Amino acid sequence: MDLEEKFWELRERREGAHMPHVYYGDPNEEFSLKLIRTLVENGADFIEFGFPFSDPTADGPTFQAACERALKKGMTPAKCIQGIKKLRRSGLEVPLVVTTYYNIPYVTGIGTFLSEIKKVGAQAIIVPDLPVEEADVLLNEGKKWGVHVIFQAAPTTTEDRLKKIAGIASGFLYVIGVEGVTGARESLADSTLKLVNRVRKYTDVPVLAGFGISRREHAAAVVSAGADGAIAGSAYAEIYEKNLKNPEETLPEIAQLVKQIKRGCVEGYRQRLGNPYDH
Amino acid sequence: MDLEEKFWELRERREGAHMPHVYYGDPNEEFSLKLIRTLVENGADFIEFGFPFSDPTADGPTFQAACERALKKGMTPAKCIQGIKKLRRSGLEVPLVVTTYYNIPYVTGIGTFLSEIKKVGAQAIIVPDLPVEEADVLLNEGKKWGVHVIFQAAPTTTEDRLKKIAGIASGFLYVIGVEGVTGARESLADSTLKLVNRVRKYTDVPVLAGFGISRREHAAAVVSAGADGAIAGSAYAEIYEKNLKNPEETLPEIAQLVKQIKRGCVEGYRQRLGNPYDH
Amino acid sequence: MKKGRFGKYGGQYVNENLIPVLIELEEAFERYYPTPEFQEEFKGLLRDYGGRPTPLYYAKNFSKLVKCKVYLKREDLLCGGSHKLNNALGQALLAKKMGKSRLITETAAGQHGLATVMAGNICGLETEIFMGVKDMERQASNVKRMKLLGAKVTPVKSGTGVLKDTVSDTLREWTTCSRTTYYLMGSTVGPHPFPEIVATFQSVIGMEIKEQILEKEGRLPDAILACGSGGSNALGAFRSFIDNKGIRLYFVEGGGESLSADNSAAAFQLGKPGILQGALMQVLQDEHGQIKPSKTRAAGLNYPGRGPEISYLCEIGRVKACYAFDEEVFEAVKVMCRTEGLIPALETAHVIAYVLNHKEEFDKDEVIVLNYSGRGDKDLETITRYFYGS
Amino acid sequence: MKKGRFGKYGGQYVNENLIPVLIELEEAFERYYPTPEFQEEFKGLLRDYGGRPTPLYYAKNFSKLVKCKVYLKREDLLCGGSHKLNNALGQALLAKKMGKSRLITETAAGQHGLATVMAGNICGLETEIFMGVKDMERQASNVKRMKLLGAKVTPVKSGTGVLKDTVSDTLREWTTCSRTTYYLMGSTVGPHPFPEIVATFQSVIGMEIKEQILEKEGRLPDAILACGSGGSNALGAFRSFIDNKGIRLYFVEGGGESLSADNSAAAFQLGKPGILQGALMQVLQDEHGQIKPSKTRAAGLNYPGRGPEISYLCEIGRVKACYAFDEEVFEAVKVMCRTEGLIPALETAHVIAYVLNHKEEFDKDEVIVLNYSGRGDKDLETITRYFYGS
Ligand SMILES: Cc1ncc(COP(=O)(O)O)c(C=O)c1O
Ligand SMILES: Cc1ncc(COP(=O)(O)O)c(C=O)c1O
Repeated sequence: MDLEEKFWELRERREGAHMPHVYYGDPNEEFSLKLIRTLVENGADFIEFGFPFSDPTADGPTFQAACERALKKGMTPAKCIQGIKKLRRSGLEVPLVVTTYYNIPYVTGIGTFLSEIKKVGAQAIIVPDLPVEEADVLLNEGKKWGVHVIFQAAPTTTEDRLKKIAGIASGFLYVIGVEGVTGARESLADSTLKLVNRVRKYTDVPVLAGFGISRREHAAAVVSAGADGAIAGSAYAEIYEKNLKNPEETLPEIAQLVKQIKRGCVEGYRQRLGNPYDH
Repeated sequence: MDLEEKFWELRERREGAHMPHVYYGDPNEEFSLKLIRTLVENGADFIEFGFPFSDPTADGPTFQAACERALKKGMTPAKCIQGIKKLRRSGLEVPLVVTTYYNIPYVTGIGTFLSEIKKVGAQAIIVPDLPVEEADVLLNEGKKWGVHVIFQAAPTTTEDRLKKIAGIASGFLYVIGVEGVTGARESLADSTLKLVNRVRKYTDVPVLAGFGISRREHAAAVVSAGADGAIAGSAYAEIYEKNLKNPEETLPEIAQLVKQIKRGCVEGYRQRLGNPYDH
Repeated sequence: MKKGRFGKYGGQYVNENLIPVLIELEEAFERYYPTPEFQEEFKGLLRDYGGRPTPLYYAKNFSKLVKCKVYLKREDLLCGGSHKLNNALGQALLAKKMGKSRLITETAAGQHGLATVMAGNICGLETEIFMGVKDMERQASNVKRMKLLGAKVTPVKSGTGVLKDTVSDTLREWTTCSRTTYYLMGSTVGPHPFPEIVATFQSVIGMEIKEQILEKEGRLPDAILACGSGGSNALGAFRSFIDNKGIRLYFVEGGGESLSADNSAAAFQLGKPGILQGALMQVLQDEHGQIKPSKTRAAGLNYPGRGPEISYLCEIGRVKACYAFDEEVFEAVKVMCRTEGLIPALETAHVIAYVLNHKEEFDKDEVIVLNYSGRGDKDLETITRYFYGS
Repeated sequence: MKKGRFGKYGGQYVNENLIPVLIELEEAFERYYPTPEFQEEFKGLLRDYGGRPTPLYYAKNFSKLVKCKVYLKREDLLCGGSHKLNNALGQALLAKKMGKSRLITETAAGQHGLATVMAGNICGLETEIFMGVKDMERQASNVKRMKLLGAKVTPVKSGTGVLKDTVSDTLREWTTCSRTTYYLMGSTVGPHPFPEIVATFQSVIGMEIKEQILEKEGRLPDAILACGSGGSNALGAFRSFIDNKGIRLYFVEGGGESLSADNSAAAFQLGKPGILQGALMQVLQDEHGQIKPSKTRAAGLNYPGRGPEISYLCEIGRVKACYAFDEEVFEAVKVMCRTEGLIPALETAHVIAYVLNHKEEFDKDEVIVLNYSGRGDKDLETITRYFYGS
């Protein structure tokens, strides 16, 4: 299923989208596969499928540790691609968005990398260390291979650049809610809400808000403020990393959380429909 | 007894002179008094009576330690003067030559210091850190109070300076046998013998050779080479410092050594009389 | 060449949060740096606080060994003990002009951290230094210095606790506070405009070499050699001479124990182009694109990346990429001690080792300049332990 | 004034063995020092090896505290980290001209020992350094440096194992080998001609101050301050200004813990004229003329004597004799760290402490120069232990 289709379906159902972010292979492949299935079965509409990288500069301590564990266990980009293939073979239908740092596709060759992830069934790519200014090659290859290139907007992004980012956004736009890196946070920064509104002025492309979302109310707040959905990642990793020997035991708790956050996305969407700022 | 008289007497007896050097108060006053008496009873013709100083730069490790011990026990110049007084009262007759570093008479006042040591019965003074160039005050006061100022000549002393030193020598001239500081040595440096001969060219004042003399043969050698006697100091201290708890127990051994060295002085003198270089 | 690019190298590979501050930084640098006020203040501080010009010393005794005329550019005499202050002072002044109230940076050998807190104190800016836990142990005396000078020193435990991890953490920290805080990059690495800014501030080294060698020899040198990882002291020394093709330039990186797997920091020998911490550059990495940790006894060379400009200059052959092994480096320390009475930093000793072990590359009529990037006080423990075991 | 005398102070109070070599030394100094060859070689080394001229730095932040204009004469930037090299290079060159093959000296803080082995290596002379066992512990890092540079470091156990005992032992050693060996005296102490030679070699400091302050301020300073024990850095700074009576000169000695018995090194406060180690000078001593050990946390100020020239200048009132206590000194270290990013040597911190605690002596229109004699790397352990307990 492509991204547009999914967003269409969600609009029909009057629901905000929820995209959990997972680093594949942490602490091992089988768990990641189970985790993704659990997330999807309990409400995830998209999966942000992270290829672990040795130096994830946009990630906080939780995801740094996740990458480190996965790499220590021998995770490679090729195995990640195999992982996507397995998920698709086992019938997973939600759109898959690959996230990785730029060096990973760079050493493989951008075109080759995109063609490979496309072939196994990914729909889009997020490269957190690739701003629009450096993205020509990725954009061209993305068009060629039919992979959406997802850009991010941040609280520090100036109006000029926001316009530019909005202008080339395809699939959806990733709104970084905070000045900071990934990681679950107690309270949702005001800046997320403001930024969602700022972005809305420039584009109709769906907007997903991420960074710091770990609770139902967070999701509800960003969606009601105008986002089309919410992204959460470290919040899930924080659950299973407490029981790395038997991470499967934490899947019920994770299922609970994804249900909650998805519920927040739905509530936020319904609130928004009664909201004069909604368009 | 004055120095001239003593040397006259020794010449009459056809003996080289022996002057032991002692730091007074090491390890305590009573021992020093006994030590001096022992030395004199067993052959010493003069006593070099050292006033301990905190920084004896011309002394080797043995005498440094001696000064340190004496000062730690509370030795002072005043007590040293009292010591001389005691020796004279108890009937000691040999000439006493005070040795001390220049700061000791300097802080008392040179004149006062000389008058005091003269009064208690010392005949001469050696100040090892006072070369002729700095000695005007000491010389004047020495004349005034009737205290001989003993100068030293060293292997490094140039011909010019040797002449000058010989010219103002009074009492006797102290020949430093080695390029170095006080301390017993195994073999007697050739340089002692050479220097004794060099000095002889310029003066008839008696010459005592010191530094490094610790055996009968040393004494015999320097006296036969032309010196009028030999000085030994650290060699004695090395004996009693091995038994600082009961230094008195070492007095017999010290008595033996002083006898030996005195015997060397006598032998050397008799050899010299048959020596063509003797004048 | 595109702005921020040296050939294909360079760029701005950072998360969106940092792009605006990088743009602000580039504008500020272009606005303030050329002004007479900035130049006067910067040069005044380099002179009166830093001790510039540093001497160009004809090392007669050492030259006899090498059998050509060797000059040492004495950056060890710069205040703080290495070339790092040139850059730290320049950027601290810039931070002040930009209205920032706080400096953050990372450090490995501690030399850059030290230079940063010195510059920060001069400019009245707070300083926080991120340092890998392993480096904090190895360079304990520099940690003491930084703390004494009032810096907050924050240990970095992630990864293997060395420079690479520390740069990542400093970038993360900067993401949270870039409005008030200036990241004072320590070498010619990181996203544009850092490589350009750092090289510009360091280029005073080469300008002085040119003037001094002309005065002493009446001609330019035949070769200039520098050690490096990011490349700041090397580019500082080389920049004035790059267009003068007759002058050979040598860049000596940390060979570590051997060139076999994971025992080296020789990225030009063992790495390939890749993106790390904001820039495309020559990087030690595995076949999947995961960055490999580097290894060398010289903390300041222990970085898997080579800055964009030096990556480019080596790629096109303008600069010769060389290396020296740890063992050779310690021997070189001893040689410099004995011949010239100078204890070099382990980093600096790489260039000394290279010259000693490649005498045949230098003709007896030649005049060569070693950029003597720092003194060895910080490495004293390591060096004496190597030679005397304690 | 008689040659070798400053008023009544000075002279040559050494055993006869040493007099000839002192005469030889005086002649050699008078013969070689004024020649253009010597001057060129000496000045060339000071410039290219040592890093002269050292800067005169207007310490803006520190000045705000003192409330007058304070310049620092940056001898800490001289190669080796203190003013000691000025003298060591000069005398090593002289030793070479005299045909000696070996240098011996004593050291307390290790700074002079370090400078001596550096100069020795440059001149191709062997070096042996005598150092008190206590000082070897306190200044362990400098011991490592000296050994690494190839010096033989001989522990001195006599007395209390500090500087005074070490000077005595070096004099004794010299007595045994003065024909081949040069005693490279470390300060303006000892028998003539050492005080004159050392002051002459150090006077480059004041000559530079004069030129630099005229360039910066268009006028001479109102006051110059220096720390000291023997007095070499102070005389080096003062000599160019002594005839200029309008310029106040301050000499700050080690106050130690307090001025009460045996807790201080303040010889001008507690001592009197006396003869120690070759010269008549101001000395800490008891009423019997026994020299007292001095006490201060600054190893380089821990000497009971004040050199003949500084003794004289203080006696006639041309120089004001001052002191600072250990506690004030550590606080001064911190102030200099925070205001100017510089860690001073504990010795140097005495002059900083004096200024901080006597602000009222300096008018707000005044320009004063502190001779910043050395950097604090050697004292890092002591300082951090003082502030952080470990
Ligand atoms: C003395 C010294 N030299 C060289 C370097 C390497 O840095 P760069 O490559 O930026 O010159 C360092 C880094 O800490 C250093 O301390
Ligand atoms: C940094 C520093 N300053 C001052 C001194 C004191 O010596 P002087 O009185 O000869 O200047 C020393 C001696 O070691 C020193 O190391």
